[in-house]
Amino acid sequence: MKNLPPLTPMALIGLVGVAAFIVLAAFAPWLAPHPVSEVVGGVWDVPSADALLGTDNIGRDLFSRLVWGARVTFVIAALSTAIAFLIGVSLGFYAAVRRGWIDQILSRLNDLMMAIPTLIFALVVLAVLPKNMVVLVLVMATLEATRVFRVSRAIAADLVGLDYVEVARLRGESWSWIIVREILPNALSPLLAELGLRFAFAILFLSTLSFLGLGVQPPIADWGSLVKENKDGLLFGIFAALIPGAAIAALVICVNLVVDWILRKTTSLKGARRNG
Amino acid sequence: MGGPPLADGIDTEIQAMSPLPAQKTSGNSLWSLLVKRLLLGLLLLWAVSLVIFAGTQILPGDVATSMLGQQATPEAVASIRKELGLEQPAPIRYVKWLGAAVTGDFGRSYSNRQDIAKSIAPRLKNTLLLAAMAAVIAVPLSILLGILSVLYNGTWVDRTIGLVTLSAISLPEFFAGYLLIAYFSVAHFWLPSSATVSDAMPIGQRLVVMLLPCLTLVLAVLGHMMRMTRAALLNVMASPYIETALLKGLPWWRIVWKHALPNALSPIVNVVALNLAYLIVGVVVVEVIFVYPGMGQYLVDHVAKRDVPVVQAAGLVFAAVYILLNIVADMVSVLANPRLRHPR
Amino acid sequence: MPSHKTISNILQPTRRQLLQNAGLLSAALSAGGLMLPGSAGAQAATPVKGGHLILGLDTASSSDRLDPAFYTEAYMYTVGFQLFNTVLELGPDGKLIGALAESWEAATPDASKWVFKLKKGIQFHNGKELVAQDVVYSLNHHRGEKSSSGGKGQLLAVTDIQATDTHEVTVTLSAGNADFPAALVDYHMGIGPDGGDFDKGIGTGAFILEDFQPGVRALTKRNPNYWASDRAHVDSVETIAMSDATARMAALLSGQVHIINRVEPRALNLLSSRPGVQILRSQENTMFCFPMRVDAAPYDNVDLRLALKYAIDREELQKSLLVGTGAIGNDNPIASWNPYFAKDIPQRAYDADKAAFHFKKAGSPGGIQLSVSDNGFPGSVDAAQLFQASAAKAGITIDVERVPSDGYWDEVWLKKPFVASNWSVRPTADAMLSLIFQSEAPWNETAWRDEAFDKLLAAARVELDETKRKQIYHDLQVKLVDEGGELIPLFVDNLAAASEKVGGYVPVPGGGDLSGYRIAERAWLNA
Amino acid sequence: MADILLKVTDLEIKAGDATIVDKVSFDLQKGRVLGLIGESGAGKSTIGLASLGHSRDGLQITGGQAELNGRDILHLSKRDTRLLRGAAVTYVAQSAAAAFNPAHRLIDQVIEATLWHGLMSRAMAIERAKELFALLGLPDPENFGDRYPHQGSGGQLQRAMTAMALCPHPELIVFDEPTTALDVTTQIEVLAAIKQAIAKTGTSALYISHDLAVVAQVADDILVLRNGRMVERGSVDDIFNAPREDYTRQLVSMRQSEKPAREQARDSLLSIKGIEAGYIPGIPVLQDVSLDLGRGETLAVVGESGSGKSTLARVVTGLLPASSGTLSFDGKELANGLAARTPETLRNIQIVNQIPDLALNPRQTVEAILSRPLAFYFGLKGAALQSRVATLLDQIELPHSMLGRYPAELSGGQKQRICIARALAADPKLIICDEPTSALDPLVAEGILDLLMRLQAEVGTSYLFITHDLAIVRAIADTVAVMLGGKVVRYGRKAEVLAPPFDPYTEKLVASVPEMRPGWLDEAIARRPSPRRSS
Repeated sequence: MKNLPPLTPMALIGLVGVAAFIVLAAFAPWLAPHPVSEVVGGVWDVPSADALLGTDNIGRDLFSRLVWGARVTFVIAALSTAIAFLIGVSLGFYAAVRRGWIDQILSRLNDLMMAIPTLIFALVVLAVLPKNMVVLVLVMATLEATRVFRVSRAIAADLVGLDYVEVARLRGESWSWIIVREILPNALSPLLAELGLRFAFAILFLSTLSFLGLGVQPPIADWGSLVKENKDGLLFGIFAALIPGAAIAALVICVNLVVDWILRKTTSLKGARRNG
Repeated sequence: MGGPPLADGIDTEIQAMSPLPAQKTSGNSLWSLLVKRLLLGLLLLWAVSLVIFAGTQILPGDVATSMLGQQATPEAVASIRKELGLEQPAPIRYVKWLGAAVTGDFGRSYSNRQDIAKSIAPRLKNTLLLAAMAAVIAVPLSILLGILSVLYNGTWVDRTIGLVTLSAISLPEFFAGYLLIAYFSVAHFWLPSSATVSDAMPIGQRLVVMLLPCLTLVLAVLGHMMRMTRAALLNVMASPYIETALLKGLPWWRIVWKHALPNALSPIVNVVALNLAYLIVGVVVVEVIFVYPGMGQYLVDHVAKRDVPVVQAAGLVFAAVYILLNIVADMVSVLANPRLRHPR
Repeated sequence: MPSHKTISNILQPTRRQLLQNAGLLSAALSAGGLMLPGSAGAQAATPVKGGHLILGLDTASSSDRLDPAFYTEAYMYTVGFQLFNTVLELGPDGKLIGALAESWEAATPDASKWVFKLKKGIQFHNGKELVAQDVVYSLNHHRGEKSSSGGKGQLLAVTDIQATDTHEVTVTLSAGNADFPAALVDYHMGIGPDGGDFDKGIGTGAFILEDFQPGVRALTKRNPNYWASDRAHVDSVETIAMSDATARMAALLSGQVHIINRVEPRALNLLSSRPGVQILRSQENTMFCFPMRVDAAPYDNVDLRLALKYAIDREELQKSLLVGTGAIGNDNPIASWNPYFAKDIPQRAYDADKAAFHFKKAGSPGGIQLSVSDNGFPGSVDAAQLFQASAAKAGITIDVERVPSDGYWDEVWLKKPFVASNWSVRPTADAMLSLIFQSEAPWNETAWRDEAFDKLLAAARVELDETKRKQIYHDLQVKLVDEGGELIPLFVDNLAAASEKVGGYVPVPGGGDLSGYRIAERAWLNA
Repeated sequence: MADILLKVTDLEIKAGDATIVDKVSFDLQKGRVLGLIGESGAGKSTIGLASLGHSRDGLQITGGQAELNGRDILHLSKRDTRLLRGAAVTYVAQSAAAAFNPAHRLIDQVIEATLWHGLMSRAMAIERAKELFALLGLPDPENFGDRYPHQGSGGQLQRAMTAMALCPHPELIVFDEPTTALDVTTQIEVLAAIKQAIAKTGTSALYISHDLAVVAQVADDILVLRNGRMVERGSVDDIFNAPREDYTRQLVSMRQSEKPAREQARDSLLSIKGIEAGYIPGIPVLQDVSLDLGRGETLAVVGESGSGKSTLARVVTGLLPASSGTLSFDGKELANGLAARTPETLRNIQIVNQIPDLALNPRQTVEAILSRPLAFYFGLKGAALQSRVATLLDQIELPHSMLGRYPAELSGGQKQRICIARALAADPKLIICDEPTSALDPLVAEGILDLLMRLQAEVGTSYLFITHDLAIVRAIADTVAVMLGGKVVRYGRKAEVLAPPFDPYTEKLVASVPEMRPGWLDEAIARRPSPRRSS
């Protein structure tokens, strides 16, 4: 993607972290020494050659659980974020481009969605529908789509005013063409950043859902479930219990570092540059 | 839940958050503006009530049977359904429910026959109290940190603040909560791990008990607000009048404080509102971990029991809180904007 | 009746209520009672007066009510027994003892009419003296069409309750039942003043209600003129709702509460390793099981059932789920401490070959789906995963379906063919067997319908010759172990924990957790 | 010469390794005004700011000295720089509307520096401010300061900003294009005000502008800059009467071209009848506008901002449907509003916007930009497409090497040419030019105008030309409409419109256009009858 700011050390850390995560997720079958639910030792054994990070609350290899968990976490977070963007961006852009009553209706509907407490929404829906990944992803996507809509609408609204979009309209271009060719390419970098943030949020949200028991189904477990499984250990300062939570935090931090990098302002503190 | 929406430092979000979307038509006075917003809010609330009602209608499992359980003979079920007025068509029930709700009567809980308004009140009070406590700490702190990181933009101060706050939002809440417990309560007996407050409790003790959950919440919202403050300020710092101020020979702090902050208020206020709403609506996890008797736990209990009226009531209350906060935020940012305060 | 309560999960009242009743019913049947080994830390010591006792208990809900008719869980049992007394109680030895009643007897040879003589001078919290009419009123509270009391089932056989004297209550039954008195031990049978509102919490109990916030806390202070002089040692009791297991442990470890229930076996060693913590254990109090409905394919095939019984690694389950606590089950619903326990049946162990053998014999059917939620029994999800893994080694594919804890007892249990379930162990063989394996039993979770079995069971109930009786029970157990649909990998101790300052804990066999939920009036706080 | 206030020697300022200001030396005597003139990129603002010891982000002062009263101001401590700014040296920014803080009242901003530097008491400062308001001819000087920036007009704000600069009795004021953002009629007022104020207070000033005609009115001496280098320096008279450098000569000789007036109007291509239009219902921006544009001709619509000229353009394009009135184009009724128009109509009406940067999609290459209309309207592909694009480039005199470039890689003039080419690509009958040159440097602008004229001669396109600049009108128009407050106040063939007898507004307009000679302003002021209104 064009015009990204130069790489900073922080950004590098972030990129490496995210990359590592994706690699874990992608190559889980090859990286994980043990199957997800194989018991290899006692409860919360200390790290050993066989269990690199020690064992979990029922003696399964924590490292393997983490690796597999990375996969689940990634798939769900990525899918839900992707869907959220598909919905949010297209609607948001459409609203911004069409303006007028279409914009009003879409925006008010979005306000409505956002006014419904996330928690109640998740609880009710996840209680109503069978608990499987599809539902989970869809619920998360719906909730995130509202935020994406809001942001992408704002981004597009700025661009729509620009002359080159007007010129395209004057030419008689279709809405889809204007959105895809005139607006999207210029909205990429803020959208990319938003994507990162939404992804990070999805990870946290998923882990919360799992913590509430609304989340991922066994035998697989996302990182949130891992934290939940091992939470008792935290009280007794069990090393293994710290890892999943730390992993989530680290990942989210890395994503944010990347985002910050993408968003890095070139405008200065001392005033925008004007000609002269 | 799941942490407040992390959308840090995006101009676009700043704009997304700018008050009074579209209708920046000056000329209309503040009052008419306020009224307009309130009406809009009410409308929204009404729409929400519709959605919530509809949503709760599709909760699985028949209330009556799940109440009677194994003793659910058809007659018994029928009588219960009658008693609960379930035999009426949904629209009628909706109208009745809404009619009562506006008078503050949320009906009685299916599961324990108690007046919902009465049982919600103390829970809501607790939730608001905790939220307020967290806000009182988090809001000034985050804004202060935001200002600092702008003052020292690009220096190690800025970077440290950024990293710390970032780490704070990156910790899953429940994880952070348990860590705090493990350290402050179990490892050292400094602070109580559970926050079962009651009205009998002296205020001092109450605050102590609430400290850990409060701290957890602060961690959760601090980053978002700080980063938004910083972004908004930086945004403003790019405007010509900042250069003007600079060329007046004003010191940096005065420029940030007097010239940048007032113009960055609107996005800041809005992100604050967003996070306050989160503090009130999204704290169930914290309430569970710290055994805090707030709305969230109450709600979850009753969702589980298919206690439709309670879910509806709670949903409505939460939505109202959210909407109200947004209106307040809008009005504040209007007041912060001379264009709207002093129309030509 | 442990049922791990995650905050997203709903505990279904009905089933548990009735199971409790059944449990007590049978508890009473142990009129030849036997002392269960408990492992309480501080028993012997002499009681200390005074102090503020704080309990941190699971399973409270903001929809709880003080009316005993609606108790469904340990939390309210414990609160209820602070406020209310029952006519009779279960003693530490499992025998019936008089509480509000000083004596009771069958007034007719066929035991269809019972007379209860009440102690005199017992006062309600509101100062009113206890008379027969109060008992009549309180028991009728559970009777009749409209009553949705959990105690209803107990009194179905009752045709009439009369106050035959100021302190004498006479109960008439539709048919003779030697075990009727046990019904009055039930948690729901709390006695309140005539015409009173039970939700006010006014009883004769050891403690008087100060403050009750459903799902949050209950505060009670000592009843100065409590009738039982040897109980109620502490000045006040605070019962705090703590649904999160970790939060409970944290509260105990940080000294905020004196006693917590529902300790995760996995955390046991860590917990007990902490200074100042004692474990309160009620041994083999609960049975964890995977019932298969024998009327549904593929479970209608006895070889498949055997295959699965061999395919589960009980040691591993005990190790990982119970961390060595509790005992390994042998697909036999009778607990090892039960006198009628058939010791000679060889303990079944994990055997991939045997499993594979029987599986082939059964035609290696597919579609074995195990539906679990942590509501089935705590850790049942993990257990299912381990089961899945061990079975896989025997070439048996188990598809673990995690269903919502929410509505588990409504929509999954008794409906899906292969699920997770748990039972609080009844002190007598008859209770246990007739509860789950009688053809017509409402909770016949394995759809076990066998006339011969039913006949033998009935016979045993009236068989007075111990050896014959023992033989019958033996045969029944063998049948269940070899052919039954009940896969019973584990028997579980009910684990609670307390600060070492707490004294006075005694386990009550068949009475459930925490001294039969009367911990409040039994415990004292050592300085 | 008399004592020197500011002495700049070999000033060198770099952005990275690009040199923005290259060895510039000059000095400024007390009480005199030095005009810095040059087009964008000449480095004039940078020099101006350097004399406040300030360099914008990304720029470093890498060499030379700047001495104020013999004191080096480039290497002061942060603190001393602060003490200098806003006291001894003050600054008047280009767009006062942007340079005032919207959150504070004007008075507070005007006296802020003075108070901060402790130069006078608040009361005194306020008094002084009010005097200055009066001196600068601001309305109701007593209370003017109570207004917020958004409550003042551009001209008022620009004067208020001057007052702000004068308030602390500075020794040097840096004016950075103070009138560029203003309408001509306002500009003349502000210019006069500034000139008078400087004269009265005897302050010395650096006056930065791209418009020689303007600088000539205010400055005593002029320094001509180009690409960061000094081209020529001299007194105003020298520069005008004896310019030494070609570049200077070009600057001086600008704005002379004039399109020969055609006697007779051609048959009408676009006719506008009784158009009324606006953005908010009930508040018409255009009232009863009726105009006529002949084939192959240019209709210039002239007026200041807010006169509705751009709105008119939007109505013609269809972006803004008229609330009443009719448009007819090429003999046929022109549908009111974009949606209703046929592709053919859309093709025949093209637009060239004011700011090329906004008019070109930064994510598309020149080739993509030019190809799209060809593909869209004529379905051209492959070789045909390429050759057509090539010809377009030739027509706008850009090398084919531009094809692969992105707008960011082009200069302002080149961008505008691309916009023109894009319009041409549709082979339209009418091109609406909305101030196509006002964002460009004078010389570049001239180039664009010549191009437009040539194209009209070649392909006979008609122009609806929106502008605020009478000089441009002279250069390109056949017919002229003067607009004021949404109405056409004067309309006809160029010759008639621009010749007396004038209506008052047109007269004012004509009189306000700076002429390329010193002393014009004084005469213009002298000629004006009424005492100066606030603008």
